[in-house]
Amino acid sequence: MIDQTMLQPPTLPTNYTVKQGHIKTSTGKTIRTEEMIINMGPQHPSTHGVLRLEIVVDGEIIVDCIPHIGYLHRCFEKHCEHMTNYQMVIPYADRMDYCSAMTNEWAFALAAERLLKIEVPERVEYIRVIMAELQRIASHLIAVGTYGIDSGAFTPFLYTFIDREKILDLFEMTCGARLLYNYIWIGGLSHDLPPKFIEQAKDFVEYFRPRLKMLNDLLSYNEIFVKRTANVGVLPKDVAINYAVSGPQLRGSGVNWDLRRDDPYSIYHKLEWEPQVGKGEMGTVGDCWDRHIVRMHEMEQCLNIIEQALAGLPEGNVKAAIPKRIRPEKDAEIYVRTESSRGELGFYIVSDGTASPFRVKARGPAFVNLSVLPEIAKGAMIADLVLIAGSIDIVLGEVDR
Amino acid sequence: MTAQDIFDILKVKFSDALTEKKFDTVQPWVRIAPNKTKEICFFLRDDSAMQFDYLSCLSGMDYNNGTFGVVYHLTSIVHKHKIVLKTFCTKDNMHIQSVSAVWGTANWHEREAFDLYGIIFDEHPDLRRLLMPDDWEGHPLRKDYKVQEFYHGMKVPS
Amino acid sequence: MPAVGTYFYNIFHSLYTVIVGMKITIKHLFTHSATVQYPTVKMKIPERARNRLYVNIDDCIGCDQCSMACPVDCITIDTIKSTPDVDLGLTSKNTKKRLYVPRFDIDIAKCCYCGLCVWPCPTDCIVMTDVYEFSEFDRKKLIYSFSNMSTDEIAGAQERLKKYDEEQAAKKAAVKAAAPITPPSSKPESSAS
Amino acid sequence: MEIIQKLFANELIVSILLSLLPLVFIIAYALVVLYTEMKVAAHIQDRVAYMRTGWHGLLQPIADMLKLLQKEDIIPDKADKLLFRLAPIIAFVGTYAAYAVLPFSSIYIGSNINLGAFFLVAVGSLVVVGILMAGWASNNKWSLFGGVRSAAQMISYEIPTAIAIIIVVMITGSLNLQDVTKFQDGGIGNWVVFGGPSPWLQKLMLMPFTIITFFILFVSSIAEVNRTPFDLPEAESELVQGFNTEYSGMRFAMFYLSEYANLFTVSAVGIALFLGGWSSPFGTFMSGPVWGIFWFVAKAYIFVLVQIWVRWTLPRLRVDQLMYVSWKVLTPWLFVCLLSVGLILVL
Repeated sequence: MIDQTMLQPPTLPTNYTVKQGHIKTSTGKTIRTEEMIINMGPQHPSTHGVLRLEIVVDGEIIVDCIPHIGYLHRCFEKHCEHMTNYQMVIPYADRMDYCSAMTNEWAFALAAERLLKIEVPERVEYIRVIMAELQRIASHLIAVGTYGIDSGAFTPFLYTFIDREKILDLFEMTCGARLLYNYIWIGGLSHDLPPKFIEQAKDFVEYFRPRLKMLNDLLSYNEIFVKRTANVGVLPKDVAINYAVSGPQLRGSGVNWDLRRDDPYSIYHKLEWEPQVGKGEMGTVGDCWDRHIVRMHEMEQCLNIIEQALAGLPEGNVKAAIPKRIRPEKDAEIYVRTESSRGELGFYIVSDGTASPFRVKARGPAFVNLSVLPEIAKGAMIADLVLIAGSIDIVLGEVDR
Repeated sequence: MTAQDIFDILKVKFSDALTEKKFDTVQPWVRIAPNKTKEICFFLRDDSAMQFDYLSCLSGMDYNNGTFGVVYHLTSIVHKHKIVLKTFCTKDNMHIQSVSAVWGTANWHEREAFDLYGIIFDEHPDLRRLLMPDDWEGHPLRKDYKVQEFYHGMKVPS
Repeated sequence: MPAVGTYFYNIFHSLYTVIVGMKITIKHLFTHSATVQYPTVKMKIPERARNRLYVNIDDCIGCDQCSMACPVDCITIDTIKSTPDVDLGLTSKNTKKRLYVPRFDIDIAKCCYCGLCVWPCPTDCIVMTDVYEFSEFDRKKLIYSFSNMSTDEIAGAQERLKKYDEEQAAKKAAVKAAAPITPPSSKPESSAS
Repeated sequence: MEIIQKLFANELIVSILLSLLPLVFIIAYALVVLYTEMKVAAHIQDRVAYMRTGWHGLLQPIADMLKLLQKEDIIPDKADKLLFRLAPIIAFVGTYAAYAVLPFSSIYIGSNINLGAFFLVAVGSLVVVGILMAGWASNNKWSLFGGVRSAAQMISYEIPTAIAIIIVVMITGSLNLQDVTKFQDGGIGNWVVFGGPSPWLQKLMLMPFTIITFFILFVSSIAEVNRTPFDLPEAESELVQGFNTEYSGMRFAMFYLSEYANLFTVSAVGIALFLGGWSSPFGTFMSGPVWGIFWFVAKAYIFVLVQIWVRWTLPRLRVDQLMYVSWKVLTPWLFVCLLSVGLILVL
C-alpha cells in the first residue's frame, strides 16, 4: 500500500548514515528500528522564517540536527560593494534584521563614522540611545511573544504586539516609517525629535512597566511554561563563548558581557544600568528559561536607560555633523561592533578611497547564535527543539543577509 | 595588553609565521602565515596572558589583485583586549588552515567564506556551501564574479 | 524540600499560576479591544509619514540628484537641454530651469521608501506623501510617469536643440577656421544626457 | 397525509429520524461554539474577531462551513487511500455514537440503555482509532507523530475519566445516565459535585472528594478533546497540524466537526454526572422536559466556555509531562477519592 521509496531517507548532503537496530518484544519477536529523518522547515510554522532544520530523530528524541540556511540570502554584502555612496547602504542594513532595524543602522553608521573620524553632536547620541533602546524593547517583545506561541500560548503574543505598536507609533512619528526607518544617518539623524515625542515616550515608559509584570505573570512564571523551558537546551558557559554567541543568549548562559559596557560606544557609560545575567533560577544556568527571563529583565533596564536619556537630552542640531562627501581614506579598515537586540552586531568595512565601500562584512548576531543550535539540540525532544530554536531568537533576514 | 605586547610574545614563539604587522591604524593587525593559523590561534586562545576565547568575526576578503585573505577579529572576554589577525593566499593556492577546531563559531564563518570567495579551509570538518545552493557556480563575492545565466533552467537576473 | 513535599508543592503551585494567568485573561475579556476596523476606520498618519512619492514636475530642474541617491534605482530621468531663446520659467525657489524633463519615471514597486531621494532635491519638488493605498492588478501601472511633456513637445525640444547644436558647431568651426592652430573639434555632444 | 402518517407509523423510519436529530444539533452547536470560541479568544487577546459577515460576524461560521464544503478534496498521492478516506468517518462516528446515550431531557434520550456511562467510554475510544488512522494514512511524518501522540494521550486520559465515572456510579448506584440525572434532580444541592442528595453529614464528607473528582474529570476532558494545554496531537508550533495536516475540504470539516461534537460530549458527560444534567438548579422552578433541554445545553455551554478560557491562557505541555500529569497526578488522586468515597458510602 505505502510506497516503499517514500520511507527511504532522503539523500543528505552531510552523508549522515541512519542507524538501524533491533528490539525484542515481550512475545519474543524482533522488530526492526530505524532513525527517522524529518525536515523541519522552511515552511514549518515555528522556524521563525525560512530556516530549514534537518533533524534525525529516534522516536521523539533528537539524535542530530543540521541547519540549512540561505533561503533568504539577498546578497547584502555584494549590494554594499555596488552602492555609490555609504549612505545608500543604510536602507539595506535596515533590512538585515528587520525586527531591530534601528540598531542595525546605528551599527553601520557608527562604523562609517569611525572610519571617517566624525564626532557626532551630543544630542544625536542621546536620541540614538533612546531609539535603540526603544527598538530593543520592540525586538524583545517580538521574541517573547513568539516564544509564547512556540510554547503553545497564543495570547501573550498579541499583548506584546499591542505594546510594540506603541513603540512603532513613536518611531513613525519621528521618522515616518514603522519598520525600516533609515533614521540614523552617517554623522547624524534624518529628523530631529518631533515636539510631542518626549512626552509620549515618558507616557510609554509609565505604561509599559505594569505590562511587563503582567507578561511575567501570564507567561514567564506560569508553571507549565517553566516546566517546558527550565533545564531544556542548556548552553554551558564555555560552549557559549567558544561559539561566540552574544546578546541575551550569552548572558543567559551566565557570562556578564555586554558591549554597551565592555566595548563602550556612544553615551552608555554615562547612564546607570546593569547587564542582566541568567542565574538558573528555575533550573540550570543557560537553559531556555534563563534566556527568556534575561530578555524580560533587559526590557526593564531599557526603560531605565530611556528615562535617563530623556531626562538628560541636550539641545543641538542633529544634522550638524553629516558630511557632504563620504570618502574615507584609501585602505582604511575598521571593525565596529555594537550590542544590537540579539547580540554583537559588527560591521567590518574596508575602504579603497572611493565613494563606495570596498568590502562590507556584516557579522550578524543571529547568524552566529544559530550556529550553536546543533550543539544544544542533541538529546532534546522535538517539542523542545521548537523551544530551543525560539529561545535563540533568530531573524532569518539577518542569518542569511 | 597592547597589540605590541601580543606581537612580541608571538614573535618569540612563531617567528617565521609572522610576516607583517601594522600598528599605526585604528585597529592594529598582525599578518600570519596561512598554514600556521591553527597553531597560532590555539596558542592565542589557551595562553593565560592572552586568552582570546572569543572570535568576534571572521571575514573573507578579495583584494582585487589576485590576493585573497581572511581577517580574524579576536577578543578576550577575560582581559577585554582585542587583536586583528590577517592571513593571505593567492588565487592559485586558495588554501588556509581552518580554525574551527579552536573556536566553534569559525565553522559557519569559514563555510561562508568558502561559499562566497572559494577559499578552501584545510581540516574543516564540514566544508559545504552555506548561503548559496549546493550546485551554484562560482563564488559571488569575488570581484571578478560573473553571474551564471541559467540556474536549473531559470533565468538568473543579473 | 522532601520529594513528597515537592510533589504537592508542584501541584498547588501549578494550579496557582494557572489561576493567576486566567485572572489576567478574564480581565482582558472585558477591556476594550485594540484593533481598528481598517478600511472603514483609519489610523491617523503622522505628518512625517513616508509613503508614496510625488513629484511636482513644474519645479523639477532635472538635476538627477534624486535618481543618484536612490539605492534601488527606481527613478529614471531623461533631460533635454533647452536653447537660450526658450524661457522654461522659474521654480518656486526662484531658480531658473534650464532642462526639459521629458521623462521622470518612478517605479513605485521597486521603491523602498527610504526617503533618501527627498533630501538632495534643491527645489523640494520630490516629496513623500501620506498616500499608502495604491495597489494595482497590473505591475506596469506602478510605474508612475510624472513628466507632463507630450511627444510633440519632446520632439520639438529635441529638434530645436539639434538645430542649436549644429549652429553652435558651425560657429565654432568658423572660429576655428579663423584660428587654424587647434585641430577641428569632434562632433557635438549628444542631446540627451 | 396518509403517506406521512404511514411513514411515522413505521418504527424504523421514526427511529432514523430521531437519530438524525442530534446530527442537526451537532452542526448547529458546532457553529455556535465556533463563533463563541473565535469571539472569546479574540476578546481575551484584545481583538474583535469577525465583524463583517452579518452583525458582528454572526454569519461567519456558516460561511466557514460552506467554504470548507466547497474546497477541493485533496488526497496525497502516496497516501494510503482507503484508510485516508475512512479515518474522518470513523472519528466522526465515534463522537456521534456517544450522542445516543446523552440525556438531553427527561423525555428525550436517544437510547436509554442501562450501560450508558460504560457505552460512552467505550465508544469514545473509537475516535482514537480514527485519528491514529489519519496519522498513519497521510504518509507524512508530522501526521504520524500527531496520530501516535494522540493515541497515547487519549488512552492514558481514558483512565482518569473512567475512574471518575466509577466514583459517580458508586454514589448514584446506576450506570444509566438518565437515572444518574434523575438522582440529582431537585436543585443545586442535590448535584453529585456537592455530594448528592444524601444525609448532610455524608454529604459534607463526600463533598471534597466529589469536587476533586469533578475537577479531574474536567482536566481529563480537556485532554480528551485535544485542546490546549493538552493539544499535542495538533500542536501547531511543533507538528504543523498534527494528524490533519494532509486533510482538506470536506474531510477536514469532518475532523473539525467531530472535535466540536466531542467538546460537547465531554461537557455533557461532565454535567450529566456531576452537575445535574437537565435538572434545574432551582428545584422545581423552571423545570420540565423543555426546560430540561435548555438547562442541559446551557450548562454544557458554560463548561465549554471555561474550556475556551483555559485554552487561550495556557502554554502547552510536553509529551512526558502530559503522561506525568495523567499517571502520577490525576490517577493516584482519583484512587484516593475512589477509596474514600467507597468508605464513606459503606459507613
